[in-house]
Amino acid sequence: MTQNKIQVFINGKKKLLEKNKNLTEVLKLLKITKNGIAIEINSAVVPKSQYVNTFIKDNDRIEIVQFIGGG
Amino acid sequence: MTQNKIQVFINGKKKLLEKNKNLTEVLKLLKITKNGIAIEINSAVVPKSQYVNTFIKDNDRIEIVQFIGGG
Amino acid sequence: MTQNKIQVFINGKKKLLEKNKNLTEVLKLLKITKNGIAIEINSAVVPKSQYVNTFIKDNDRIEIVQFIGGG
Amino acid sequence: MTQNKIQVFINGKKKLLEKNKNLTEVLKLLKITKNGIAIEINSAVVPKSQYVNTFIKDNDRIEIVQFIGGG
Amino acid sequence: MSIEKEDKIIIANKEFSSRLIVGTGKFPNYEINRKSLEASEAEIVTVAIRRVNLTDKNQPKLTDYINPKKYTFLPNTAGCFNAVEALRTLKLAKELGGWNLVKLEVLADEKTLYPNMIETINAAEKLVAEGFEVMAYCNDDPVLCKVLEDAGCCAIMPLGAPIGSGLGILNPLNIKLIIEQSDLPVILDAGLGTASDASLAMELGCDAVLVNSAIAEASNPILMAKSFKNAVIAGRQCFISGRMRKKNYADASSPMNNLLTEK
Amino acid sequence: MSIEKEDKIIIANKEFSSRLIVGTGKFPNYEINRKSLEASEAEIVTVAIRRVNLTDKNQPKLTDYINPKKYTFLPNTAGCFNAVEALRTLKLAKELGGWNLVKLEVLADEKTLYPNMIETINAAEKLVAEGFEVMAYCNDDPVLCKVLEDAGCCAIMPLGAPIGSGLGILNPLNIKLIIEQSDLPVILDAGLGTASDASLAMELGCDAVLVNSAIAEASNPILMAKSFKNAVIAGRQCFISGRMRKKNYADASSPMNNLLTEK
Amino acid sequence: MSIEKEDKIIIANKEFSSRLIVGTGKFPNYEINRKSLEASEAEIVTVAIRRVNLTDKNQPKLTDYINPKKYTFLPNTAGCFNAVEALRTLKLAKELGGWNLVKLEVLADEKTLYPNMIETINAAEKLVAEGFEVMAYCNDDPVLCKVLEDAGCCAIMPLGAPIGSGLGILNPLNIKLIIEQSDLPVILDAGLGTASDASLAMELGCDAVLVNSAIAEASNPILMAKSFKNAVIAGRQCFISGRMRKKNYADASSPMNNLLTEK
Amino acid sequence: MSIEKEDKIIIANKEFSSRLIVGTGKFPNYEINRKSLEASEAEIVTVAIRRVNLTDKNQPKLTDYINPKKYTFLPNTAGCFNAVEALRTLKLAKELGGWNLVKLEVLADEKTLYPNMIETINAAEKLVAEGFEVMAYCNDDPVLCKVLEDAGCCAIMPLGAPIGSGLGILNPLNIKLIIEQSDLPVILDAGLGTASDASLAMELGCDAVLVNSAIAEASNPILMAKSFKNAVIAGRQCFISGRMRKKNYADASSPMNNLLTEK
Repeated sequence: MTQNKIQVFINGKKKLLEKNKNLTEVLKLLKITKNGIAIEINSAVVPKSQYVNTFIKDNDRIEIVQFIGGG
Repeated sequence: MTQNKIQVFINGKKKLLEKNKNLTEVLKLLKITKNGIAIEINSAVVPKSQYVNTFIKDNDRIEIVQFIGGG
Repeated sequence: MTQNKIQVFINGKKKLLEKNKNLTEVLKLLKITKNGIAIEINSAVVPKSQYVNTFIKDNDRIEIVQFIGGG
Repeated sequence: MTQNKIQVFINGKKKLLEKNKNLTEVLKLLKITKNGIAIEINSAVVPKSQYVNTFIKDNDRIEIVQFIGGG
Repeated sequence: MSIEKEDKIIIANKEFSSRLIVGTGKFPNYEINRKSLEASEAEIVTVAIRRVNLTDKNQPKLTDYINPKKYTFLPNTAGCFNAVEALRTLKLAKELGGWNLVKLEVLADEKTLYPNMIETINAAEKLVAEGFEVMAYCNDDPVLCKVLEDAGCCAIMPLGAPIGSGLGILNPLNIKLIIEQSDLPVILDAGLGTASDASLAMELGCDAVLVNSAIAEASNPILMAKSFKNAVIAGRQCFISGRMRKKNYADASSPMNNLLTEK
Repeated sequence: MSIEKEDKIIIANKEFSSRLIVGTGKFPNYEINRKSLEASEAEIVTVAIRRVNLTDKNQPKLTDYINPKKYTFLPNTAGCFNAVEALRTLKLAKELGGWNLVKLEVLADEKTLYPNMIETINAAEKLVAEGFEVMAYCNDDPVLCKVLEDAGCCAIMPLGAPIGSGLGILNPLNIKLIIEQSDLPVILDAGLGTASDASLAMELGCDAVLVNSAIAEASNPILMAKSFKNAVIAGRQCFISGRMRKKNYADASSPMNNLLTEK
Repeated sequence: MSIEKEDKIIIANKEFSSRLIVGTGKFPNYEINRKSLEASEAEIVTVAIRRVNLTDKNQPKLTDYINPKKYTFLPNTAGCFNAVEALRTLKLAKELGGWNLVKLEVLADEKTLYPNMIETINAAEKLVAEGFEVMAYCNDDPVLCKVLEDAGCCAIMPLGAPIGSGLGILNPLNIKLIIEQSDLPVILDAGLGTASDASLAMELGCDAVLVNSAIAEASNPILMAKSFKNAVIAGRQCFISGRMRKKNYADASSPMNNLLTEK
Repeated sequence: MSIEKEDKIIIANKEFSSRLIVGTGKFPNYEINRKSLEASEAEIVTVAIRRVNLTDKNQPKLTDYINPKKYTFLPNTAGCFNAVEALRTLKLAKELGGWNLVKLEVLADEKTLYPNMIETINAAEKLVAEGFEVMAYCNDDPVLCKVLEDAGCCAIMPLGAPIGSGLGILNPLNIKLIIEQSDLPVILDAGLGTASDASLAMELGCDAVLVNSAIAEASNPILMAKSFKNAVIAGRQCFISGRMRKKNYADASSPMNNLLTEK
């Protein structure tokens, strides 16, 4: 894989990202707005307040979730 | 039984009455008001309008009924 | 219909027979043995003993029945 | 308690015994035959073969059981 | 615009909003009867015809508590064991209030209080001929219910269980068969004990239910009357809504995909 | 002064007027879901947590139709098969809306969707330790329900029948035993198919019921939601009113004396 | 000395050891019918009367497989929809085998195959007058069953469920009421689907049961015939033995004292 | 060649002809117990372990009436409320008769006598590790029954209803699910009250049933034992024969063609 790229898993799918991106940037990239979602990296929840300070590392497993209908 | 009396059954009970009484008089005697009741003599209904013209005969079976609670 | 024939109904089906046939002859004609059957003509049972004396008339309704499986 | 006696519990009931008695002697004392029973001392089963070598100590909890009707 | 508004029941060409008919027997007193009736929001009440008490005329009168102008009185023939008695009783009822709409009830015995269907059919024919609108209490045999329908009754009232037993609907299949075949309102009469019994009756497709003992014998008759009111509405709505299909295995309410844990 | 006004249910120190909890799965669409929810007059709704769809972001969002400010969201752990998954899921739910009140649901297999009670108990302890208010979906074994109660759950949610089966309450005796022993709200979860099923649950003494498939899969979900609303009220009122005693023989609703025909 | 030895059933003054009556319809063929009948150890079989097939006389004959000398043939009137047809049919049956003992069955419609009770009563009276011993297929209304009894029938045969439905006994209470009131043998006819259905019928107090479809339509009719034989014996023995009282709570089978763990 | 001959049940590699296991509790006396056991033709009996009565040694002994050489004794742990007690009890049982085959029964409380499944699983693992062949009394939760199976038990014994209640099988669906998933013999334990209950259990597919109270508490225990023997055979045969399909409408047993009355 090229020098300046990292590989991560977002909602189970493999993705290549630039190095040194924080969560806020990743969301912008994915065109996903902050509200109505929650994020977990490597099974640990990341509070919204920390998105900007949370930098994605190689092989991070990112989960972005929301509420849907359920019984 | 004395000359001027007749024997009738009112609601199954034996009663002695003066001769030549009509239903209106009998009701007065029994202290029963016309409304909320119906009367049958010898299994035939007597309309309220006919009470005054209906004279009780010896051995008449008179039934005086009303509505009560029922399922 | 021809002079010397009569029309009858056997088990609901129209049939032409010679005149003056008795039940025994009719059974022989139909190749049906006496045992295990019962016969009714015009809704009246005919005892086996009477087959030979029972002559079929025009328009007779003959029913020949047996036992079959039933609940 | 007197010098040469020990206190034990047999089927939950307090009993005084001579010192240095083995299980076989205790059973004789209780007039209980070996067959159809099993014995536990302090929650450990004692095989029949070991009754004679098993000496009762002070405060031993002895359970003598049998089969009875049960669902 | 709610279904209740429109979903009327029509009996003998009269339209009613409530599908709960209430009996007036067995209540602790007429005052509780009155309050329970109000709570039930029923429009039709069954009543019995009995001899006036000649010795004590000050006994409370049903009609002092329940106004025949406000409620449709449905005179019954409870206590009659043949057609002649039923006919006599209902002629008196007609004289009493000019009612044509009656509940025919010809009983066979006091142990079961089951209808004598032969006498009931017999009486129904006579009553219809005399111009009565006959709602007939009957057993749950679809065949004989059809005979009553053909005799000109205006409503079929099969029993769910013995009168006053509170056992519910003993044979739902028969009730269903009666409903399927019938062009008349089918009103479940007798045996209902709880709200769920009433709801089930309506879910089977009954047009209405008649309840008496279950309300009158409750510890709190007034609240129980509300309960039955709501149960009948619930059951009716359930019937109209079309229930889900039963399944013998589970079927997830939450999607089983897009899980966190999927690869 | 009606009973409904006062008869609140308290879950985790929060007071609710409605005893009907509605699931949000399986509806034809969120619009019908929203309307059905309004019709049900429920105050609590269960919701699931799932991955955002990254490829199609224009899919409708639950929260655009059902307002978390207006309804108490009850995040569930449907789809979780062990304590770890359940814990992860509910921590995300907490982050999503700051909810502490959650529905724990640890499933054993997809065929029955029955709870894995050992993992459920295990997860309940962890969640309680983390400060969650845990409403636990469970089987109908009174013994294990008691263990969940002792583990600090705030509500016991025994199943009536497999999730989405619509078979009703398969073992009413167990439900009754759970209610008798429990100091917590007992909420019948899973299996209800009709209004009478919901009514029966309440008559047994359940404090509330949770319904999803029966409403979502009805031909008319909105009307069915009303039906369940009324059924739950009816059943609750029936329970409080104290039902009549069942009898094996008849008991006349109309007096059998003072008959015309008496001598 | 076993109960079976002595516990005979008497119908029309004839004594039978077996309380299982078997129908002969619907079997794959007469050979399987014969073997099933032997396996069932029944002594009475129902048979139908039908037109001889004039076009194909080589069709197998029932009587070639099932010997009227060995089994008591019970001719039925299945397919008759009124008294006249029933009477005609049974007169032919009498001519066929000299039987007086007959099963009266006057049907109302093909959908339910329920009896037309009015025609059945009517026919029963005529048949009794003609010297027949009438076993009457009837509905489960105790009142009309009593009428049949008074009409001089020799056995009452109420249905458990629609003929051939295999639904079991839909209304056990009615069957119980019929048994309680009846001086005649009560034989459950129609609807039984499994061994436990037959056993339950006998436990309710029925004197015998009639089974056809449940045996004939089983994957293995011969073994199913054995099953019903044993089920009827089991149910009869259970009824005579006097069942334990039901309890709503547990009652230990093993003593709860003299435990190891007691102090 | 009859099915009974071949259709053996295998438990812990031992073959048995009878599918009825009988408990020895609650009988009026050991003599009636012995006779009932003979009548039942059972091969396995459950027995309890209790303290010898030191004050009255002349009490009758179970083993004087029921011969351990003739019957397979199945020692139970009734009265044990945790794994430790159960283990102690069964080690004594082993010493008593050298038995490895045991019935594990860890109870939760005296009111329901329901199993404490967590302790039961716990105890099962310990007992299996100690070389016991464990038949486990359990609730009817398929999930936990599977855990017991995985723990190495040799038979699963789900309850039908509370011990000694005679209520029958409260949740047939769960029993069916347990049977479908299980590679072990499934033996219905507890709650059966009548022959038809036992027959139903076998029809569901149970490999055997355990009965105690229903026989011991019958007015005539010996005859009731025969009844259950026959019921179990009937139910087993019914299961193997493959029952007819249920239908919601009638299906004539006698052909509806070739009628007299046809044109």
